[in-house]
Amino acid sequence: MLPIAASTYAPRIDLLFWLMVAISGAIILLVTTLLVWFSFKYRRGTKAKRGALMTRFTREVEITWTVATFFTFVFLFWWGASVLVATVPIPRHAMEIHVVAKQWMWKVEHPDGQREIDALHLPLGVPIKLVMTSQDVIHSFFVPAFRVKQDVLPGRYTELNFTPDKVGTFPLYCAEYCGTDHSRMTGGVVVMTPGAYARWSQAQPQGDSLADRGKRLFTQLGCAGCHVNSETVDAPDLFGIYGKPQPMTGGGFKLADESYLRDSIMLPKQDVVAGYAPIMPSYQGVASEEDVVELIAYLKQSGGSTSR
Amino acid sequence: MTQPPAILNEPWRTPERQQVAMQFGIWLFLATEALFFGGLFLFYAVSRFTDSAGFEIGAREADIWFGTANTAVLMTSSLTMAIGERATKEGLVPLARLMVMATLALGATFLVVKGFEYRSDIEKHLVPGPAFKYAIRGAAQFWAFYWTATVVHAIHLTVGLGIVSRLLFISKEDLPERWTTAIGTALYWHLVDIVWVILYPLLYLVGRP
Amino acid sequence: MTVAQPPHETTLLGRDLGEESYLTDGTTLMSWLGTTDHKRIAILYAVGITFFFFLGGAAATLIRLELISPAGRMLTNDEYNRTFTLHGIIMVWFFLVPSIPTTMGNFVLPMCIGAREVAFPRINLFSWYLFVVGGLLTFFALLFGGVDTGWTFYTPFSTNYSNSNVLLAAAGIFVTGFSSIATGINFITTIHMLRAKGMTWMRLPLFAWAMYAVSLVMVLATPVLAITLLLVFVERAFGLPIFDPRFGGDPILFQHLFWFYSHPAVYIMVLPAMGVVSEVIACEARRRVFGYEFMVYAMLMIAVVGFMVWGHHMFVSGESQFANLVFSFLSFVIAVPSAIKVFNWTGTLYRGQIRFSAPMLYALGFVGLFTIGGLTGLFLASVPLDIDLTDTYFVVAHFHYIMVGGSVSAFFAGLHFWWPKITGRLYPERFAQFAAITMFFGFNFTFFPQFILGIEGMPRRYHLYPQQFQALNVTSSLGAVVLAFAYLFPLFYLAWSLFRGERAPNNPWDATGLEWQTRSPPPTRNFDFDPDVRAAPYGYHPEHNAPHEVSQTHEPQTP
Amino acid sequence: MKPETRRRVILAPLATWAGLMVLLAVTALYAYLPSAPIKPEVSLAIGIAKALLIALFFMQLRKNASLIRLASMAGLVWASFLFMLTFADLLTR
Repeated sequence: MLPIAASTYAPRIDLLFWLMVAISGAIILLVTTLLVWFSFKYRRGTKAKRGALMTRFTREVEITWTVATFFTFVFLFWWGASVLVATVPIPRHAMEIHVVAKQWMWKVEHPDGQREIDALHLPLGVPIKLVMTSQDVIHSFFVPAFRVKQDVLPGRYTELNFTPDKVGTFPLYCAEYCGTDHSRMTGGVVVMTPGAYARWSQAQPQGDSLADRGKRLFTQLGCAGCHVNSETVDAPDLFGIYGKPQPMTGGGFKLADESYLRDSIMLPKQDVVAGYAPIMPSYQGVASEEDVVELIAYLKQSGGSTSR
Repeated sequence: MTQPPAILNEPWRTPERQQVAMQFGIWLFLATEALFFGGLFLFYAVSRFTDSAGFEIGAREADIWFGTANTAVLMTSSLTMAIGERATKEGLVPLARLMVMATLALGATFLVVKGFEYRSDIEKHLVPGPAFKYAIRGAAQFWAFYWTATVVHAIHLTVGLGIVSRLLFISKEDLPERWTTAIGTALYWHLVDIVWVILYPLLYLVGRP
Repeated sequence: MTVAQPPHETTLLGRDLGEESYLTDGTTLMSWLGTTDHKRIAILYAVGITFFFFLGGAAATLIRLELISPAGRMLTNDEYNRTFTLHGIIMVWFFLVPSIPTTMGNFVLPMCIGAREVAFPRINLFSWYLFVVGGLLTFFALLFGGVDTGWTFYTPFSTNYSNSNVLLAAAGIFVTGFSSIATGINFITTIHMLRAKGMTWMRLPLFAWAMYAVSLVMVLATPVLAITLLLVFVERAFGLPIFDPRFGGDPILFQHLFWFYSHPAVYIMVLPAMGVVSEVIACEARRRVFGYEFMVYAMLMIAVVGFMVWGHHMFVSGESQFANLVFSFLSFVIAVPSAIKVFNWTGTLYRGQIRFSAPMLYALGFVGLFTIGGLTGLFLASVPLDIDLTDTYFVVAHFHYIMVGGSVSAFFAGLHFWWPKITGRLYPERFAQFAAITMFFGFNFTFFPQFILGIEGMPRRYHLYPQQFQALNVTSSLGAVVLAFAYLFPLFYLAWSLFRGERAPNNPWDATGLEWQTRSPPPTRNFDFDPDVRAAPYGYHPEHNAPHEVSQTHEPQTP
Repeated sequence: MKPETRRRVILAPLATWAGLMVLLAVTALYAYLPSAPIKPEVSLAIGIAKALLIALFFMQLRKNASLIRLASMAGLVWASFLFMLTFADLLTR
């Protein structure tokens, strides 16, 4: 019944699923047999033994099944929570793939430049970290075979971590209603052996990598004008800021992760670095989501300062 | 303390039960209003929490003088309503009618002052949208809350004026008998005042000076 | 069915009754549209929700027909989206939320606690007009092109990207919400202030307790729906950036506000059903309810804890993992009172004298289906399983098991149980039993395949689906045909019974409730005597064959 | 008018009103003190104090049946569920 388990923690989820089926089945069986048996045994006109039950007896029965149900459910909660907690820590060397959801298609960008629409090629056994955002409404990246689902929100990055461990093509759906062609926003996730994946990525049109495209955009959109040792404008140097906390005007620090860099590009007057004036123009509508993804890839890789 | 006689509605046998039931019903309605405005204040708390710097920049634009004046006007109208309600219960009809008229006048003053404040806000381009003064997210959120909350409150106040003016249409003779209606009207008016009293610090005292 | 009185000649609705009843107390249109009699308002509501039930049912039929073929050739994708939205909005706000409280609640609650009228009769009528105005607004919204956002109105789709009548539908639901609040306030005040002499809190029948719990939830949850719809209205109409991510708004804040109402709303739908089922099972099994106090505390706990569990709708929406765990734990905790109630209903059957009348069949159907619905809810309360199963047909099957298998079965149980009291006529028992059994099997036939579809990964709200899911979808659509028949059939024989049904005695079921101690149909002032309650409810005595006059107004005989 | 009724009808509400006006002045001034600590919390606390004054004295919650006092708190208790659990999500996102 369940689709094939194609990610490392799918078996754990299937185990929890069958445990829940077993416990629910037992309770349903218990209730239905009692219903049918009592209905049959105590139907009107039969000579079965009746008479009132002592209130002490009914109270004890009540308390036992209340406590029994409570502990069963808390046990199920604990088991589910432990499976969840096992999936939270992200393996450090995960392969980061950017996914941009747009009304009714999935646009995927691999770190070394390959671009795909409604398809995602993955090497077997490599932990994957999908960094996803949406250009318009809420979508949801759902691959039943990996047992993963994560809503993709506009204006924010959401992450999805899994490790495929079976070769094959698995269906990809959009699970959050997103408009007219919500049911057409599907695709395929192709898991290949590392060799096949390497051959596939070579065969892709040799577009330059995300970082290279980011470098070109860095000058094209005028970022270099201020951020690279300009005499006229006082702008923070972006060399190697990714992953380091930045001092904010008005005190406090903010970690310069993808979300912070994205917000600073789209709405710069938001969190201004200490000691600088909020003069940077907003790139909302100028830079698309893909451009922002490329700029951030560039900032992460080369640190954004060509002069040094 | 013997209650003055009151008009008995259908299912009730004694005025005391009817009056307690009516107040209980109105207080339940006020609980729904607390949740209604609770949802609105949740929006305020979330947007202030996510972007407090920008929020304060937007909030400084709110005019403190209009706000304080309006708060004073509304609290005074609460006073006149309270006196009017107590006077109706004591049977002091002229004082009661005077106080009800004073409450209506103060309520109208609040709306007029609000109108002037809206006009100056619009002139200062404080309506979130294409012509909005700031590009900062927090500021747009503050002013989205400002317009929604104050307009919803103004609607509640206008409905309150309608309910309070109903007391004036009761003839002088049977006004004392309708003291339960007066209590209900006063409860609603005091709620409108409480909502504004909570709104005042949220709108006007953020990030001063 | 004990036939107490010889059948009179058949004329319209009680005119030939000889004695006056609330039906003969004024027959002009104005006497109905201007009535403040809680019984007549109940019938006005019954007309309204029957219309909306079959309107929503028509949309459901369209959806099932559409899903027969994977390519879905009957409707375009936009029409399909508007059809399932219509089905959602109409069924949730215009049938399930008002169904039992406004019809049976309005009719039976005052009588079963011995009151002459609800606390605020005029507000009761005003709530019906709010329901009608809200219904018309939403009906016009759906007529002039419908809404394509789903009944959940998720932003930013509903505010910026949908070009359908979201504003009109939001206004309609906003108005109907106040009808729900007014009914809630009315019931709470009635139960607190208008109980008959001797009717202490622990002597209240469980139906009255259910109305009290559901009124608490209606009064305290609906205002948050009102503010949420108002914020969507303001953002869509005036462009104020409340939930707009481009200006820092948070779509997840909308989901928090929406589900803070919408999860308690599912308890608004199921709590009255629990009250009806407790009454019917106790009466038809001739047994005291097993653990009366536990049933009361379970209902109140569901009403209160129901407000703290809404996050399980948002496990994958980008909520923090900590919040996921908190909501998951609270969702498991609230499953306990529901489990207790199921065990207590089963316990009530023990040592009873069970008769399988139509209401009893519906009630036993409710217990079975509600158990399955509740337990599949446990799957969705556990975070890792919810990540796999949410937004698939597993969720669709889960909530249909509770809302349709549970609430609608209980609605039919109550409708048949109180039909003699409301109309003074007896419905044809054989037909009703057949309808109940057909509904049970038709329902399972329709919705059990959807559990398997969900496990296999078929997402919700899909107009086209892969070929592998077709077999189960066709099965489900076939089941829907049987279910549709099971819902339409009562419409005919109940209508027939209005004119041709036998005259109903005062207490056809020999039930102990106060409402059965007065005439059926009851006089406008409910009782010809002042009820003086001396016993707890459900004083049934299976040993000495249930003496005819078993009522709360009699001294409790030795059990 | 007897002094007793004068006290109950006019003077008691007047005293409450005076209290409200004083609190209004305090909260407005406090907001403008240049280096005053925790301004948002204090201004909100004074706002709640004013609301309590109105509820207890103008709306006579103190002299009312306990049923009514319970009803008046129900709305706030339920609203606290909404705030606490929404911020449980927001603070740990």
